[in-house]
Amino acid sequence: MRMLLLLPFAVAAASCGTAPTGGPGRQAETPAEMQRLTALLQRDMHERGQAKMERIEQDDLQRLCNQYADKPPTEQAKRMEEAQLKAIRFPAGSLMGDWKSGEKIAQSGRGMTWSDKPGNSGGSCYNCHEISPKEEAHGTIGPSLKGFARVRGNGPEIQRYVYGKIYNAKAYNACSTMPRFGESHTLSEQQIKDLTALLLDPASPVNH
Amino acid sequence: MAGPMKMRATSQGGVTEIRVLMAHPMETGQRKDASGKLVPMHFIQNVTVKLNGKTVVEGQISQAVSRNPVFSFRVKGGAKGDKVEVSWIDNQGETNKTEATVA
Amino acid sequence: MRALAAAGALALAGAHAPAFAQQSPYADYQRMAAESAPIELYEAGGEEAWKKPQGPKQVSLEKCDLGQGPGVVRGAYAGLPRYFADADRVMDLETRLLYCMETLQGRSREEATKRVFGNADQASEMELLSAYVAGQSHGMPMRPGVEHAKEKAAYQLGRELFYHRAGPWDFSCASCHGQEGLRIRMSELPVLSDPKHVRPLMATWPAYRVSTSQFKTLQWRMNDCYRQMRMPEPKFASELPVALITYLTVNAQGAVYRGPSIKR
Amino acid sequence: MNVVRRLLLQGAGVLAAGLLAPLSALAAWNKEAFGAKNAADALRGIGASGATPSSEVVLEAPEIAENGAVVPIEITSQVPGTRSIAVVIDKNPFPLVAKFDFAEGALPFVKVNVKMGETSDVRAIAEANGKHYQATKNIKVTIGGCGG
Repeated sequence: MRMLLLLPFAVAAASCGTAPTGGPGRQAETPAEMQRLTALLQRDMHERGQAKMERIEQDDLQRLCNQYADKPPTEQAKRMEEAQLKAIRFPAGSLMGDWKSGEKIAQSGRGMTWSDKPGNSGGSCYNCHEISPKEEAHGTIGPSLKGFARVRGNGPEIQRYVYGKIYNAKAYNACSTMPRFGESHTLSEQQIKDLTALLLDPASPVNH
Repeated sequence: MAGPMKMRATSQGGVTEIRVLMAHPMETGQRKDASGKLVPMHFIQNVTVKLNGKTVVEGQISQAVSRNPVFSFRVKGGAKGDKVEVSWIDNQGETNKTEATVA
Repeated sequence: MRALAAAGALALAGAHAPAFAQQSPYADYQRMAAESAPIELYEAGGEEAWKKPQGPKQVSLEKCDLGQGPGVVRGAYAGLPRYFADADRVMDLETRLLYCMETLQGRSREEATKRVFGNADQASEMELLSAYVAGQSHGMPMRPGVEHAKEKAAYQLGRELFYHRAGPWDFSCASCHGQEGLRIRMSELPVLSDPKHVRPLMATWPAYRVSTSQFKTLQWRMNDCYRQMRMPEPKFASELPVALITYLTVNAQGAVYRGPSIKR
Repeated sequence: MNVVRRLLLQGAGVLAAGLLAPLSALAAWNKEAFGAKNAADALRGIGASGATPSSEVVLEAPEIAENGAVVPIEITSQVPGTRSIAVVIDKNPFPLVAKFDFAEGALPFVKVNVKMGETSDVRAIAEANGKHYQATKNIKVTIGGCGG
């Protein structure tokens, strides 16, 4: 059904190479450009399901990261991280939940999209991280978390760090790729505790 | 819902390769629709390939063949201009068939 | 026209196969799945839709100018997106098809866009038309418009949008598609600013998605990335998806179009 | 969207099966074998219990599938006198997926896309002169993409 007639084109195409290629990569957005892009998104999108139009609006952190192409000056990054850290609501008492529930939350890539019902979100953790050695189909966008507690232990300080990092990764690295799962109301306090246990509980397969 | 078929039969080096596409949902009976209702089993059960009117392949298949099935078969000989016919029957009694000329 | 084909069956099957990076654990899978995808069903449906009189004017799309002159389908997809003087804007295939539905067939935008994306039971008219028109550029080098000021502006806008972080998860397109050698789950992530990655990709859309058994268009794909970015939905045929598609296609220019093909 | 509806409906009229040439008794749908819920019963159902492993049955398939909804497989039998080829996927809820009978003139070859619920052994079983020969390949079904 396909025609061999087209082969000459294929040969011709092998020797291309004018015009812009990959483009200059990421550039900083000036405040004016940022405003223009936000206005364009406002004009050219519509809300659907739980994905409301206010999701287009930039917060201070997004503005900073867009303005500096994810590499803000150290001082500003530090101030931003402090502000984000201050907004984390750490629960009282133990931060360790149930690692088995944590594994389910880590597996689920659902939640927060226009095709998901509100609530009941997963953490999409395996999309980016190696976690339990039993799950081979893991992403590599984030670092491997295999054996996480083996080197770090599971004391109160590391619990607080893991809980805080999941709640708001930007408190530790202003322009991190990782979403702010607590701050964005994606995951509940209990869900973040369960994920903390997945990484830190000695019984979790992560630490086997 | 079941639908059209597409087929091509190409002869090369004394072998005719028959590639046939069938629009068919191949429902397993385990899928739920948007309203949460189970979609009834609906799948092709029998596929018959004929060369110049003579049956050369008879296939029985289950709901585990992928949606919109694509099959390739090979027959010996088959000169340009020969007629290939492929037909199917599903578990709900629907049928379809298509013909092609060997190229 | 297709009847002219005299190639061997193997060559024919291979025609749909995308060239994937060999290091991908899915390379064999993708090659074999591409060879056995039911794409001709959609192309045939699209040809029928193209020739069917519709709308208040009861005419077909056969006089639609996709950039190579009224009615020229062969090679048209490989020249898109591009600037169209009659509409005074840059258009991708879907936007141009909608323009022809409105202007030639006299259909309202509302009616013509009521169901642009179909489902597994029933493909949409736009999906079928995309399959047909794209298939008619098979084997041709992709040459989107890069000269006109509005083409340059669309490219620039697409690039800016590509890197713009927003939404509850602070994502941009580049969060997943900006760095070499990364995977999401087991799937390799193509770097969409890099011609080496984006060429094989753009050369194979629109595509049959094996995971849902549906034929999908590029505007659908842009929308699905925004969905995964937890953002609202882009409006069909608006400047937003057209700019992104322009950015990606220009990055891929020179690639030989080998679609429609398959995707996960 | 009439076009589409028509496209999807055309030619798919519900005809009495008798309007098409009747299938031979051999190829009538084997309800018992297709209804079997484990590989052993499925094999018994097609009379292929105790098939001999054979390198003359060639099963080409990807080692790892990006999605279980479409797994392409290709089977060629080089066993002289091959009359049929069957496909059994051990871990599917109903393991018997297909059986193709070849008459004089057909080559013992078939290519088909199958669904797999999970990682499993896939068997290709060729029948020749009343004996069964088998090739087995493990195909891994994984999760690709962002999920959801």
